[in-house]
Amino acid sequence: MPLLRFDAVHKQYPGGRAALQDVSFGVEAGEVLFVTGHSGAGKSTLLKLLHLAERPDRGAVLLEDRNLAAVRGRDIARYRRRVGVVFQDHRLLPHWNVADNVALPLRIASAPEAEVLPRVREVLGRVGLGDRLAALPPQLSTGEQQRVGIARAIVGSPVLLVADEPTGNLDPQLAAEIMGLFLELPERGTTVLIASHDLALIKRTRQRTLVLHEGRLVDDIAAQDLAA
Amino acid sequence: MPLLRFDAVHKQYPGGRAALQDVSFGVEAGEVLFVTGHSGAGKSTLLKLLHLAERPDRGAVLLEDRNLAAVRGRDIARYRRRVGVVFQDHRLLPHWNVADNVALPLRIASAPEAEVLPRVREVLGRVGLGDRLAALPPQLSTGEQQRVGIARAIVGSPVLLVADEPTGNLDPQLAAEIMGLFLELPERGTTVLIASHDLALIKRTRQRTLVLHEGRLVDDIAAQDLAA
Amino acid sequence: MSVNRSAARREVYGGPGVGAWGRSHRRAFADAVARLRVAKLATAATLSVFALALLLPLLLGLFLANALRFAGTLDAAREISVFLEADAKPADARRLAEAWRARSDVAGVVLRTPDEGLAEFRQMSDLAGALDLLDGNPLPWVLVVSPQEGVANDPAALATALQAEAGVDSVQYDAAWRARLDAWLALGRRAVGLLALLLAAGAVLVVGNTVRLDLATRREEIALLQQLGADDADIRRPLLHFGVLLGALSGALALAGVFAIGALLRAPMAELVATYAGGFALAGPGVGEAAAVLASAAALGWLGARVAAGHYLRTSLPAGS
Amino acid sequence: MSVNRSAARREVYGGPGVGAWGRSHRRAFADAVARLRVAKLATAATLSVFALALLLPLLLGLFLANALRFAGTLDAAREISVFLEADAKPADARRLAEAWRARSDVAGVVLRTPDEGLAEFRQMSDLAGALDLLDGNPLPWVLVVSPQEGVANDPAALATALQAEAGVDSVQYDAAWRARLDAWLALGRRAVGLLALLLAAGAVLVVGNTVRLDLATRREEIALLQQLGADDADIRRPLLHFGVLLGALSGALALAGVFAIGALLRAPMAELVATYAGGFALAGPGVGEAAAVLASAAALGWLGARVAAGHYLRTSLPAGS
Ligand SMILES: Nc1ncnc2c1ncn2[C@@H]1O[C@H](COP(=O)(O)OP(=O)(O)OP(=O)(O)O)[C@@H](O)[C@H]1O
Ligand SMILES: Nc1ncnc2c1ncn2[C@@H]1O[C@H](COP(=O)(O)OP(=O)(O)OP(=O)(O)O)[C@@H](O)[C@H]1O
Ligand SMILES: [Mg+2]
Ligand SMILES: [Mg+2]
Repeated sequence: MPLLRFDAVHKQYPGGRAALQDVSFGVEAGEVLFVTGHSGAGKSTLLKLLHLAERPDRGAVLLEDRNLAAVRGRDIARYRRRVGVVFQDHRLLPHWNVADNVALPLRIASAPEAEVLPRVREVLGRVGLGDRLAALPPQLSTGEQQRVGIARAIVGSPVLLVADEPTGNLDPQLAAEIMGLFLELPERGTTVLIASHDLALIKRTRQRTLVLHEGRLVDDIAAQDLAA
Repeated sequence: MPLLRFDAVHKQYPGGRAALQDVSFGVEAGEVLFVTGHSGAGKSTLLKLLHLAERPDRGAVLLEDRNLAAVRGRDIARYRRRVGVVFQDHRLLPHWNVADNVALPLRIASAPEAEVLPRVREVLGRVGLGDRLAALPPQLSTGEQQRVGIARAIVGSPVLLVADEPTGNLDPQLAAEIMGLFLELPERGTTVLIASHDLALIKRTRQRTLVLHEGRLVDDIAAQDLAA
Repeated sequence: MSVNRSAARREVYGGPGVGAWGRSHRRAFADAVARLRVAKLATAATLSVFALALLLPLLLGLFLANALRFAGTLDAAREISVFLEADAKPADARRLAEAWRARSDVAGVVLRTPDEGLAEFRQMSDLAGALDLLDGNPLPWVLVVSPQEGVANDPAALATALQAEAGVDSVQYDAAWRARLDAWLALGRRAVGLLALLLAAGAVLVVGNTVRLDLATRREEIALLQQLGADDADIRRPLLHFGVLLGALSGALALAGVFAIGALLRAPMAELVATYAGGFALAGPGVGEAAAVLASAAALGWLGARVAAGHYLRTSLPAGS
Repeated sequence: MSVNRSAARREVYGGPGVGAWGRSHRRAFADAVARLRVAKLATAATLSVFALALLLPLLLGLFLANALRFAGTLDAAREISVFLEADAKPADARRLAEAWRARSDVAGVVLRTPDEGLAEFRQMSDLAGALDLLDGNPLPWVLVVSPQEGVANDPAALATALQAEAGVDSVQYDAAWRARLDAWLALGRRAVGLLALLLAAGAVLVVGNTVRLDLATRREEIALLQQLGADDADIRRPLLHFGVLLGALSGALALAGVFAIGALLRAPMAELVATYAGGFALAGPGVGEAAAVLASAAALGWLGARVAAGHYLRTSLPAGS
């Protein structure tokens, strides 16, 4: 039984073309999966359905066999606490320092304060920003901000991590390091979906890859079929 | 005589490490120049000095032999109208549609209204968004937003274009198309500086490239020396 | 697997345990204080507007309370003056007073001798000088009767009844003056009611508007918190703390304003009191009233924050909710 | 090269030509209207607060104007009543009145016959019934003298001087009542001054605060415009249009409020007037005054926007400026 299933999902924005058309696939627990495609192909839309920033028009998205369409009202907040998100535009709070930004998901979940800082230190260390806890986001370079966003997404050990272009502002070497970090997450119980247009990176990382084209799932390449 | 000259430029943010240290180089009118380096190397800082979003601590930046340190007060606005900027974080006005966002520099310069729309249409067509004039930025994919930002930067035919990671959210094919667009700008009287971490793209584009490392200019590679 | 994983999560989150509630309130309060401190000027402006919205109804209320105390003297106009015949004896006058005090439609009777009448006359009117030209005291005994208040009692009927009694020469009851006073009081009451309504609406509007605009500047922050799993209560909590803090501080400011204005008015008030025989001191708010003002201001702040936050959460639901 | 290039640019920009100024103002006005229309609820709230800040001083001003008209009657208390001797002839009285009118410290003299005096007496006092007991009219001729206002003139000295004249029996000048009235007027004037000051401060604060918060929500937009080469005037222009629009609309709202409140007060006012012989109608603002209110509200909106925008531009200079 897959952890996550898309079942003939269709999404059309008001007044726009169809952003997703008849998309179906399944993801096993512990997988690391890429979603790729041209600009405007529907990658972000697909990920947004997973943290309930958007809803499908037709079809169903199921997590642990639960239809996300049934998650409504108060349950939305509870559901979102189980999903880590790396936003394509980072979305850090500019007046909060790096440590407080990363600690947000823990504090929203009312974690004991004593456990917050050590955990924040640890994940910031893992993205190479262990010495920038007190900096404010506007004082960081864009790549640094992106890494803070990654740290915030993984700090709460979510069941599912959805990352939208998490290496769009990183140089190839740093991108590879961050990918290494994502590849370790399944050991900690997190399944990972990454949207990326960086084909070179995808090829190097060698994981299963979905290819979107104008909202349609046109390819589903198994890890072993990716040319090195 | 170079159009642009950096003379032993040093920039340190309050409470931070030096973002730029002793950087000197010259750019001829009509060049297309890349600036590359790791995340946090100082690429954005270098470009910010050019549209006066930051000021150097020591050293001088000269455009057309005029020291930018002398541009103060009311002259700042006038100066900025001559420089096109692609921001690393796009910065579109979310409540204005695509056409109005792109028209901004023309309207700030009080261009006659009759000339605005045709010009806007033209540049949006050149970035592949000729059919999205009425869309609002939040209705665009990130790559589409980035292209709107590029259209806005070139609409006013600036003397100098500084573009910060203009292809960070674009797939390789689209990135190559946008680079082609940048390469045509010198013919229209615009000199171009592009910050990018995408080494593959830089190699393919084959233009002069500055390499920053922890704020220092460590390499200045002429176009012909770039391996294909 | 999912059992293991949620156990691991509970370790990190601490679960919705005993400490969670206190923790989230402590954090919300710290956040509210931080909001106030970050933008000192903005806070000052907001506080001033809020305090002003509180100050005006406070001043109005105090003015009213003082005016009503003062207006007590106006009740004299409701009295019925009964003039006895010129040859009436003191004993007759006392007997009549005694008898009338027992009537159910009479609240009280005051006896005035002809000498008292002349003295009062002299003080009241600028024509009194003319009385000096008269020989002796032509004034009769007067009984001043206060009618019992109440719908069932008609002072005009009482006046007629008294006129009919033996020994009574004439009765003076100024119906016109009384109607005039009632009209003034009705006008005053309606004007004050309108003003109070306006000011109450103003206070609510100011508080709501302030919180609404505070929310508008935090739109993105709130959207992000929601996307990271904050629920409505999480969003509301620091705002409510903020509203209460803002309200209490504004209330304190408004009280300070009331006392300052009281101090400024003391000089002309003292002048006024000096010319009044009775003496009349301006009454400020007491300790209990001050505490009530603070509490209501805090409550108003809470309410404004609650309403604005509620409206915000209802109208700007994060996409997909 | 640079010549060519700037020529090309002038083609695109049109240069700072004749049409540029009008264009930028038309755009700024359209932008201001758009601001109002985008957020209907926000606009309504802001307008209400602004209108309320205008309405209160307006009501206060009208109340004061009406009260002053009414208080004119109180001036009677400043008059000096001169009683002529009992045997004075009408010709004597007229001669004295003529002579006194010529004095520099006298503003006017009114002559009252003994009959008029009695009639007035009867109306004024609740002891007047006693006068019916008298035979004939014991009242003398009275000259009512209004002292000339001004620091140099002392009504008390005038009273003494008139007392010394031939044919004058006595002079009535109630110094205590006059002092009391002056004290009341001083108190009233000080209270009204304070309130007006508070309300003026309130109006300015509300406008400034509204524009300040509007600016805060547009912080990023403004920073971007600056980065794209907009100068301070470009940033300010739509805000000033916005302020004027907001002010004018609020002024209209406040005027509507004044007329509505006037309508509500008409009923008790009519009741009041019915009991008054003289008649007294509540005066509302006229067309000229309404226009003045609108203009000042627009000016206030402009000023608030100007101050807030100036403060904003001074304190949040884009990096590097
Ligand atoms: N406003 C600021 N205040 C303090 N430090 C800053 C500020 N802006 C940038 N920095 C620091 O200066 C260094 C250079 O930043 P810069 O943005 O120029 O890097 P970059 O080369 O553009 O990186 P990226 O590829 O991640 O965008 C970084 O270490 C960053 O943290
Ligand atoms: N809120 C919206 N309203 C209307 N259209 C939208 C909205 N969001 C996205 N779209 C459109 O849907 C299509 C898919 O968008 P999406 O953001 O999923 O693309 P993407 O694959 O993530 O692209 P990119 O690589 O540029 O980020 C695009 O054509 C976009 O313009
Ligand atoms: Mg996307
Ligand atoms: Mg950068």
